[in-house]
Amino acid sequence: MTTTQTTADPRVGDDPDKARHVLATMWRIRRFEEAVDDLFARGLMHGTMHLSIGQEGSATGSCLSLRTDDAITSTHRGHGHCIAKGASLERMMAELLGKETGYCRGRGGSMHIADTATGNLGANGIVAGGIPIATGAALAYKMQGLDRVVVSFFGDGASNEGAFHEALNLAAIWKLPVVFICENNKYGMSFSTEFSVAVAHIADRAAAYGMPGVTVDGNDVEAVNDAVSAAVDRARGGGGPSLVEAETYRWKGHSKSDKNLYRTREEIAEWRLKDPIVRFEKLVKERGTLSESEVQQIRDEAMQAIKHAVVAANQAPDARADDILDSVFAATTIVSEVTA
Amino acid sequence: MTTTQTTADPRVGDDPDKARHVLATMWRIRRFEEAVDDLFARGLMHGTMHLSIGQEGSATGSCLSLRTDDAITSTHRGHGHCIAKGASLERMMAELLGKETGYCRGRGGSMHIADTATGNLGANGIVAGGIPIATGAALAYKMQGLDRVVVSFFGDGASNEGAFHEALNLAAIWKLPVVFICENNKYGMSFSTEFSVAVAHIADRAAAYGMPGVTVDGNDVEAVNDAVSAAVDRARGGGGPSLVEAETYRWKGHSKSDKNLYRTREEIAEWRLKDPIVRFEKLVKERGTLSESEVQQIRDEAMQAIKHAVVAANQAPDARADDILDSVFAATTIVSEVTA
Amino acid sequence: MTMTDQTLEAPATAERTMTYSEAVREAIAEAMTADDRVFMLGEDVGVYGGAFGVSGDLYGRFGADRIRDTPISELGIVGAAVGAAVAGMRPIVEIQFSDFTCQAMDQIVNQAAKIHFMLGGELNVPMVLRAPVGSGTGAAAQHSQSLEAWFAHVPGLKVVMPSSPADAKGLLLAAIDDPNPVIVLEHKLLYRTSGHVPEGAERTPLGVSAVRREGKDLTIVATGVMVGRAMEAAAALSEKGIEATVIDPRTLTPLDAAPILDSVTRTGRAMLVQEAPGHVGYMAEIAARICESPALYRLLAPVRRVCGLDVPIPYAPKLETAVVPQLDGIIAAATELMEVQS
Amino acid sequence: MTMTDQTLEAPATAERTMTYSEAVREAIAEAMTADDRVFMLGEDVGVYGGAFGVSGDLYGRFGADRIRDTPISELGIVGAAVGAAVAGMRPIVEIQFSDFTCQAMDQIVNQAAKIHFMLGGELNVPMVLRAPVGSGTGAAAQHSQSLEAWFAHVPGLKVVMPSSPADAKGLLLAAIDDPNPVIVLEHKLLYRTSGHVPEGAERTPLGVSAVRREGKDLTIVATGVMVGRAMEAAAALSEKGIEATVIDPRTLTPLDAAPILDSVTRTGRAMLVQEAPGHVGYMAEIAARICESPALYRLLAPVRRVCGLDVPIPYAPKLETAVVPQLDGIIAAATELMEVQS
Ligand SMILES: Cc1ncc(C[n+]2csc(CCOP(=O)(O)OP(=O)(O)O)c2C)c(N)n1
Ligand SMILES: Cc1ncc(C[n+]2csc(CCOP(=O)(O)OP(=O)(O)O)c2C)c(N)n1
Ligand SMILES: [Mg+2]
Ligand SMILES: [Mg+2]
Repeated sequence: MTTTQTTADPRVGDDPDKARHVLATMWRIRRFEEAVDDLFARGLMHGTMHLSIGQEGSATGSCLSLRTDDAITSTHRGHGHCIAKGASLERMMAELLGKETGYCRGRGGSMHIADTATGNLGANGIVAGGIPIATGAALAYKMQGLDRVVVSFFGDGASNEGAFHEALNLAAIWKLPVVFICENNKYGMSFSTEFSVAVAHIADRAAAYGMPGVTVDGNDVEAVNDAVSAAVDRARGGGGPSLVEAETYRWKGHSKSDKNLYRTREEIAEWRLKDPIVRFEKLVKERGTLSESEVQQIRDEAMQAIKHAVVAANQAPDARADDILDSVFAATTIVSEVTA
Repeated sequence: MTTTQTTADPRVGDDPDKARHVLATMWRIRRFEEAVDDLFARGLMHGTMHLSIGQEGSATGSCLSLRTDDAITSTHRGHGHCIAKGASLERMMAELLGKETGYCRGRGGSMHIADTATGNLGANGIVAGGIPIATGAALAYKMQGLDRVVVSFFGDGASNEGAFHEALNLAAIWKLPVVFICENNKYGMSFSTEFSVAVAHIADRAAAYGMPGVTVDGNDVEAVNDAVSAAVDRARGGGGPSLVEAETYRWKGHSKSDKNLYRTREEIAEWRLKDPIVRFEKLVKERGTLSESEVQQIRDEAMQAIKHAVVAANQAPDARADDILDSVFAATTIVSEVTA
Repeated sequence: MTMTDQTLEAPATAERTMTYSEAVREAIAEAMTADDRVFMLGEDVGVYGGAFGVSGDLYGRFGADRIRDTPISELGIVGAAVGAAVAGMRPIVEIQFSDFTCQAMDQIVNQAAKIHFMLGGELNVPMVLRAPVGSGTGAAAQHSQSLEAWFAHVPGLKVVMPSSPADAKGLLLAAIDDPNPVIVLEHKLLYRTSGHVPEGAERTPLGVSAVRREGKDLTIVATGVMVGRAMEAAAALSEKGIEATVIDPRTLTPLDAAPILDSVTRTGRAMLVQEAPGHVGYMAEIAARICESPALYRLLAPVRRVCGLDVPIPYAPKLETAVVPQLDGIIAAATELMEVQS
Repeated sequence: MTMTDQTLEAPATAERTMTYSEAVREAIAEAMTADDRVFMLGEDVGVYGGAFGVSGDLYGRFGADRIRDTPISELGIVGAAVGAAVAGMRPIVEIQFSDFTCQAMDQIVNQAAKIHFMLGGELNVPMVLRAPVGSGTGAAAQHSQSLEAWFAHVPGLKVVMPSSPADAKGLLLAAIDDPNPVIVLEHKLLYRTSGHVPEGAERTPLGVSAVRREGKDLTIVATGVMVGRAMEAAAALSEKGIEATVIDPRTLTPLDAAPILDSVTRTGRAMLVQEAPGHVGYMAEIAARICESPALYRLLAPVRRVCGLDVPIPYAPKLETAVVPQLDGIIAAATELMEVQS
């Protein structure tokens, strides 16, 4: 389930239910990725993975602004978006372990999880690949007369792809109900935004499409939620697309092969102090929205949920190879009619 | 030859030599394209063609800011750029007539004329295709320590291609000596800029790359030349790229198949009154820079030059088919060594 | 599927004839009338009526919402179609020239083709991408390519090349019905050709080759615009006493190879005709299927490919026709092939 | 060209060995040292050392100007390389995964490949595009493709697939020398393999196939990572008394087919091995060349293709290995092929 937060409601840090949901979500993301990191380190998981540890605030704050029937497109760094939109930890873990019970039946892995039930149209292994797709989904909802909104997550590096440019322009001229959320974690792999763009903020690029662009502290869940809720309300109301930039930071390397040669230990340490989870816990406790024991319980539950997911996923059957040739195409009625 | 105009010099309308050159260039473009239009109408030329009649001001004013060893990349609507940069009318006409003496030996036609001698790196049949190429040429000149500048011409429609976005960003972060000139003639084929973009000016898009963006009256040769000269000086001086938008209008249909269903007769008539040639003639005569008889002589010479080009091109031999298989690859020393 | 459908061979005398582009338009109109989810998007498909006039009056009939003009953004357009398809629509994208699919390859190949499989069946991408292919219009190298071999090689894409008005309509209707991404490659030179098109929503099933003509001496396999040239060649050969079978695969992926292999087994001679450059082209696959099968043992002569030269398409008319198979060349090659004694 | 170069078969005992990626790096370093016009650009090729560590320490040795990090803009990067090449430089572009050439197809196919011909020889495009291909790393469908057939089909592109460290260096040096655009497809699983690499700037000429092994019973043609598997299979087959010739075309375009046809003429049996999906893949061209030639008459069995399945590459390890040819499958197919009695 996702609890939806609109601009009308009190801020999430003041509402116990919302605060509980937000904190639980961030802890589930954090613990899920720590578990994944550990499984990789121990050689129990293969392939590659991209962790969003340190960025939980933007995924959580953004998805809180959405209804379950609103959609998202995600990225190679998509575990957080997926969990925040309400996916099952067990099916996610099963996918990463190449199990038949995984979201993609073990065929996609970390970079391709989709979950129509919770409105996740899919992570994407292609940088910026999901941006035009989100735009098209928004077009579909608009043509279908539905009041659904689509959020497209992508990184700072993705904003240098042609797909970003073409999609934002289409969304703008067609006034589509889509919100483009750039999670600016300062690097596209090793390339710093200091060198990869010549603007102060990725949000400045909204000017090229005549849409609002706003930059927020991505590690401040409330700030993210406020900005995204405003953009979502605007989109749902027919006001068209917006670009929201959430400034955050990736604690871990880009992927397994990363030696962190392009940044300093100091920089990483500095950002670790800006942990969105610690910050939100402090906030809700100071405001008296949640007590330390409630917070501790949320932490424990998240840990338990992940442990359970790993155990259950490990017990699941491996991905089936027998029907692989029959899985390339969706079954087509028309052809079977003919062969009949 | 191209006479170069820098920001230091008096404005072109005040300098008799420059004025003569500018007027002669615009008339050569106009007459060349009228001749092409006529040859097509009479079935003496095949394929397709895109005429820039009405847009002579921006090609002429822009190229006047360049040295012969500066380079340009052009478009499907490139006759004007090609002539303004100094190409031979006869070789151009020969190319359009599929002759061996044409710039591309009859293999490229109207959309692919290049002339290294005058710094034309090529027209392009792909919308926005030349923009990254211009950027790369500018990178080459910078790495070679040369003070050459590259101008990339393209249309309003091209600014919606991913290639535009990626190339402008590269030029910006590398501070390359390139000037991006968007000839905004209000339409990409049939699609009006009213609908194709959500910004007031294509130049507004410069903001996404942290480069200067300026919009000028593309039918005012002096205004175009002033803006482009400033951008070229900046680029040559190491100041990096700029985006210059020249607002103009295409009198003729997009190509042969155009029925002009997307615009009104009135709109076309209105713009015909803004003829950049008539306007410049009026200006130089009012300022006393050129007399009516001098102007008339320039017109006559242009007409003669085109007539001569058509006659000479028609007499030239047809494109050779015999060496076509040997023309795909440039001869490679390394391989011949081996086969020897 | 290995069945062959010959019922689609309409008598030349049939009552209802229309042009290839009219047939495409009729298919789109019927599909849009029957199903609200179907819509069309592309550059200048609206009031302009399409670069080749295919959408024509559809804009007037269905409006700007469902006949949707787009900016010049092929990657964005195809991506939007992919997104609309996964969200429940049935988009038909028109790319003005198939050469410009180069701009959109990521969305076609990395997204549309793979989503269903890669996501474990969680999503379908029921979209159609139409694009004109081929040379013959003097548009030169960037506007004249035949890239069918690329798409046919991509698992997850279905690829069709209609060679007649009837198939232009029938294959397009089947493509729109299909829950998978289908690439429909229409040849520019065919748009103005006309022929019989059956009334109503008759589909040409995907994955069924058409035997256009039966003959005992020689099997000619041809695609797209070359089907007509192969038929003309066969008629001329017939006057010389050479009877050729002409097979039009129609769907390049999935390929219905059985009729081809059966025919080659009977004739012992195979000639494969395409406009695209021969090297690593689609006809290489047909040649491979033949020499992988028992038909190999029946070959009385080496397989003969008649393809475009391995060069970009030149501009000058004489050069342009010189680099792709023309009627005389096809007849000459067939005659040579008949003279080979094994 | 029809000569075959066997001198590249280095003794395993040779003094100087290095990994495939070290060999690529050495070629780049030597070319950059010898020629100021040569430079490298790509995503994370700088301080990161490249996604697969190929550029490694080149950034430290040649600096940020000539080992140029780029934003994530494949179309722009390749276009910039095309522009730099026509303006007198010799760029080497690295695309992180060959799958992302989809983003750059316009600049590769419509620009780089055609400029020399289309402009009547007015300009050359001396650029090299390097990209890792293939599966085996658990990166799934968008990071594991083998798209060599596409590039090989485009007139104006030369395409090479080095299968050994020696060729990784030699072919790359030849590609850098070449005044035309050359696509160099390196297999990820080969980067860590090592072998002998001759001292100095020895080129592996483009357009020359290598006969890796001679045997009288069977001709195996393999590309890229499959060359090693074919050699292993040949060794195993030899123990069963089956002697196979193994041929590595190395350059897919222009293809040096003569050694393949000569060998098949002698052995009468041809097995074609590639990782890419079989349908309309590169090996279809090899099959076509065989059945178009007199070698056809010497075939004792149908040609056998051993290729990847026509599916996107799946993630789960067992599935990933199941969809591309592995050693056992190659041996089994060869054994079957030997049992066929014509
Ligand atoms: C089209 C494309 N180019 C390159 C890559 C390789 N790659 C994967 S993630 C990545 C960095 C993306 O940076 P950003 O968009 O900022 O997202 P982040 O990884 O920082 O979350 C790169 C270069 C890719 N997957 N797709
Ligand atoms: C990539 C690509 N898409 C589409 C086309 C077809 N086409 C040729 S010119 C043109 C319009 C270009 O508009 P604009 O950039 O404004 O230039 P203009 O024709 O107005 O000078 C189109 C759509 C093309 N040649 N290349
Ligand atoms: Mg980033
Ligand atoms: Mg325009």
